[in-house]
Amino acid sequence: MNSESLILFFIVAVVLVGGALIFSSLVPPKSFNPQKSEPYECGIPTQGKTWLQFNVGYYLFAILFLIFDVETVFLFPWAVIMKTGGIAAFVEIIIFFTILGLGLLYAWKKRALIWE
Amino acid sequence: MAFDIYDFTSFNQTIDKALYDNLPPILAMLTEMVIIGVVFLLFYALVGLFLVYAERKVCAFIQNRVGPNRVGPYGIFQTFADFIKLLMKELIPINKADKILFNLAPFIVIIASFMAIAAIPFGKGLHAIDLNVGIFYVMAVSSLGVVGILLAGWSSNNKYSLIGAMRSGAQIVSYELSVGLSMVTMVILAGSMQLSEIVEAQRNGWFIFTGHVPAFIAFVIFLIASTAETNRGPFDLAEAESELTAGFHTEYSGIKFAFFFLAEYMNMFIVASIAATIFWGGWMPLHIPGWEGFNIVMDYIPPFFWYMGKTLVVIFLMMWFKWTFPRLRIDQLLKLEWKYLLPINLFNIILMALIVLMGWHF
Amino acid sequence: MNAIINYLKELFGGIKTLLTGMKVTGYYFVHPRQIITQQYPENRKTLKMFDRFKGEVSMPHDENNQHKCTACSICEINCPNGSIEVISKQVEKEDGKKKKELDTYIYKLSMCTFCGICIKVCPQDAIVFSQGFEHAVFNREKLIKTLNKPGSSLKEKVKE
Amino acid sequence: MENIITNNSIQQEEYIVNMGPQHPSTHGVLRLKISLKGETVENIEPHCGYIHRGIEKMCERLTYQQIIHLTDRLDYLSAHTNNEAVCLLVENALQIEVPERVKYIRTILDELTRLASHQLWWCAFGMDLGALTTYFYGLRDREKILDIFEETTGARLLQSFNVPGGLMNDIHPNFIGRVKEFITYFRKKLPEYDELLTGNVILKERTTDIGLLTLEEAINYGVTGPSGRASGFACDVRKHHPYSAYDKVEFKEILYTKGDSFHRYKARVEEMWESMKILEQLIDNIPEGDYAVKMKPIIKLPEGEYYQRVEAARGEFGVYVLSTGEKYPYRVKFRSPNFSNLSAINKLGAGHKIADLVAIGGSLDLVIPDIDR
Amino acid sequence: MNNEQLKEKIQSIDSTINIVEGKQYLELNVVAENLSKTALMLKNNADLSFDYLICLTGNDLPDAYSVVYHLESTKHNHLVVLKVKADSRENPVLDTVSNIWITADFHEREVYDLIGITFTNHPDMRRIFLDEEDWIGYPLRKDYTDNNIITR
Repeated sequence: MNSESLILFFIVAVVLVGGALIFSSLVPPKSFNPQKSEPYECGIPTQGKTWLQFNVGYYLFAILFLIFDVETVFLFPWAVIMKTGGIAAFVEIIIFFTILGLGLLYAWKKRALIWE
Repeated sequence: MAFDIYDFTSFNQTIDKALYDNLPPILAMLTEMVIIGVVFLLFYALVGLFLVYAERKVCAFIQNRVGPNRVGPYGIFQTFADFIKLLMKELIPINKADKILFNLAPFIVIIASFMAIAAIPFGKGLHAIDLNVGIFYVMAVSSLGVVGILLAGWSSNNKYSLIGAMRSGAQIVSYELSVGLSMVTMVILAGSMQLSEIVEAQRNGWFIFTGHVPAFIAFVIFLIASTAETNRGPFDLAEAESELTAGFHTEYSGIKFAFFFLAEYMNMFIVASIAATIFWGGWMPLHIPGWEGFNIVMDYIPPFFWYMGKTLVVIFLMMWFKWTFPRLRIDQLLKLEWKYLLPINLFNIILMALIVLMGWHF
Repeated sequence: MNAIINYLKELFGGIKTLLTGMKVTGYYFVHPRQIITQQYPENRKTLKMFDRFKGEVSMPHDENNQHKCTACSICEINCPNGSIEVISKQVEKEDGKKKKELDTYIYKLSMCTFCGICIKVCPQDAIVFSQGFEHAVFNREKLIKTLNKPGSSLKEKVKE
Repeated sequence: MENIITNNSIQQEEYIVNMGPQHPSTHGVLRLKISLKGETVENIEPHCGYIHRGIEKMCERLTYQQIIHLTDRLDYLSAHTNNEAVCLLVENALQIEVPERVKYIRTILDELTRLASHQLWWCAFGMDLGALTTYFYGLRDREKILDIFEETTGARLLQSFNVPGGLMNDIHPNFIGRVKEFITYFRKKLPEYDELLTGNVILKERTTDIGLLTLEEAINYGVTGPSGRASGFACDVRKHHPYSAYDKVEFKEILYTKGDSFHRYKARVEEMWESMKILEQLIDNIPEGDYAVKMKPIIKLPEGEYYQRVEAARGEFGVYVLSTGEKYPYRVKFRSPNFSNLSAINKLGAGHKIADLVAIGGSLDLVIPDIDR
Repeated sequence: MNNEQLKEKIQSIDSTINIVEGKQYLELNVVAENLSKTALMLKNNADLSFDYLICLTGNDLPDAYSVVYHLESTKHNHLVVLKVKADSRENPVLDTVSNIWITADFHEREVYDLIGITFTNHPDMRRIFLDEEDWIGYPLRKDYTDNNIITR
């Protein structure tokens, strides 16, 4: 099989979930109760809106992730030819890593790696 | 070597040829697709059911319990019964939930895990698609699942779910890196991203043995990071049952919940099979240099069993983690990644590059 | 340099404690003999409760269908929850004397807290704790029990 | 979307999450109303009363013997200790000297209760932190104690074994042997607890420096029991106001000074060792004698006020009785340790993360019926 | 300090306090307006330093609503009982001690909930157990009636 057939897997997965959902929404018995479709909050009616501006401390981590994830993508092609690339590839990657390592060190020292 | 008798390449080609010879090309292709689809669907469902059962048994034994033992001998049909029960449960609509996203989320988690399975080599020639960037593809596709988790948490209109989803976002964003980098380490050693070639490269010994210390470190990091990526074990912050009741899938009922559950186990299977492929030689049998008789016996065990065996061992390790450790807190999770795993990983890659450069590996 | 040593120390120290934990759980995984689960409904036959187990209040009857309750209602007075109700009747004896005798001894299991005061205060030891513990019923009314059997009478010896 | 952009005040809006009454980490029906800022807890407001049964009111209509079975239902994990408090109060008020045998047996059962309670706390604490296996190990060992209880008292949890003037029954002939067996068994199992959880780096990280309570605060909040002693509050009633046979045994009062979650954890684990020491000292020396003194069927306390304190598993349990000389008390008040311990939760939890709040709640070891009464 | 020394000491500081030798402990009776002052004195005096409020009980006595404070000093290990009666029977009001011993915060809410004594200056005077909105009456008062109370 060639890579176009990935679409097949996509379709099978969609059919699997969709079929089960349709089955499950038609066949099982239903009962109605106004409390049932309340969002669960330990049995207490929700106070205030759920979708507020939510303060999560991972903004910095997302930025760091972007940097390092792009780096990982760069690393893959290098990793493939490392065996044949010889000393030149090694030296180049050392330089690359030094820069990145300094970046990480900078973030570390700047206390960006602490979740607030 | 002796295990080459179990080569499925010719078998596949025979079927392929037979179909195309006897049917018009379009029909042949369709038949082929249906066969593969059905086979994989069955495989997917069976692995899912088995893993759920295995998890329950493993945790039961660890906890001095018997585990499921009522439905069928040793309770082996328990998960079947549970599946039917979940299928027959009402899907409860949630007030003010974002209906489209709420229903989309289970699709995404299942699609992500199902598509990842496509590229996994279960034996020589026994894989659906042998991509030349296989390892990259699996990593990319399996990490799509987090989108489903984020959507599920966000769309539920539930505060616990939202917090769970936010945690999950931070978590996956971080651990994606470590998974990738430890894979890079092994790609250096293998010199290829094609999964079948990586396995072939381990013909003379599994990477975990031939790769010296860096391979071992990479394996440990991969194990930790992939446990985190699948939202399991000590890293199950997104569900964090004692904190967020059930986290991102609090509001999901019936079969929708079952899909999240299934996807979790399938993700576990996928990362375990990747670990088995790139560290433990995939379907390659265990060879101990010098023990010729032993090696020959090992060769006659079909590669599929080798493959599943290794995968299950890794899965067992992950279950063992889960049932031993307390959960980490979100900031500790990030600390572990950014202050321990990432620097060690970077260092490890250089070490591995050095070893490959000097030809120190076996 | 010190920082790096500390860093490594922390790392390996941490890993070591994790492995100790895994050792414990691993030990139990490979020792299925340590399993303590009781297969409850299956082991019903062999399941033996302790003699003193406070299952439910019961009134032992001997082979002549006789009990020891004189309907003095001390248990009823002492019960903190009002779960005992002693209904007595006046019976005319052969010698013409009227005597109080037990008519029905009602025990509301649903209200009992098993404090054991009734059994401790009973002057005749007419009631005891029996060892039945399967109290689940489909209807709450079934938990209101009559302890004296139909047609039972007072034991002769106690009468004196 | 428009709404979010234009409405600036939305940032000030509190993100309120209810933890409980139906929540895995509250060990009962306690409701904590938490204001969040991201993951950080800003303010905790406990709402109790979900199982308020009016026990104090009920006691006003019950005789002293009948009160005892209600005290079981306060802190059901230290049922025996609570029973004992009422009995001691009655005995002290009537100036009845109970036989030595009763004192010894009561003390042994006290310590077994404490062990059982701490075991359950240990497993629940592990579970709060996400280590689910601890739950089964703890329960497995607790089962042995419950069996001992069941054999002697007839009940596993709510024993009501004490009566004013002594005990319901004499101990079962197997009792001493079983307790000894348990001690040897548990001395082997307790180190496993340490291996699995105490030493674990994740637990240490999760609990160290979390929920700090200084000595002054502990006293001010009235946080007693192991939680208070972790802050250095020497509040062990067994040591400072000995009752029953506690003046005859040697034991350490576990005191730490730091007062964080980890030391509250540690204090309890160490107390288990101490409890076993006490058991070992007493179990071989139970004197012969009666198991109860004869009491009048109707107990009337002389007019006046009485207060009796005992050390339950979670702290100081007190009974206050105002008697008018009737057979019913005029007023009964139970000073439940958890009620005071709960009041410190805002102090402990504010500023930490949700996960820490769960750890703090676990380390305080709250039993909700005791709070609500 | 034993009870006698304690009595002398307290008497020497504030002679208005009526000290009674109780069954177990010294009982200090103070009038409602002196409560805050006395409580503060008991806590802050170096020789007394009653820093630990063990128990706070509200009582519905036949003549008045009263509150009983069991106080202990963790430094000197002595214990007294402080008693105070609310002036009014219709609208019992007392000063709070929650600014002196924080643990009184919850206990006073409990007393308010069950006996109905209002504490002034309390930071959060709401019911603690019963429903704020729809519970009528104060259950621990002697005249409280409810259909479910079993009377013998």
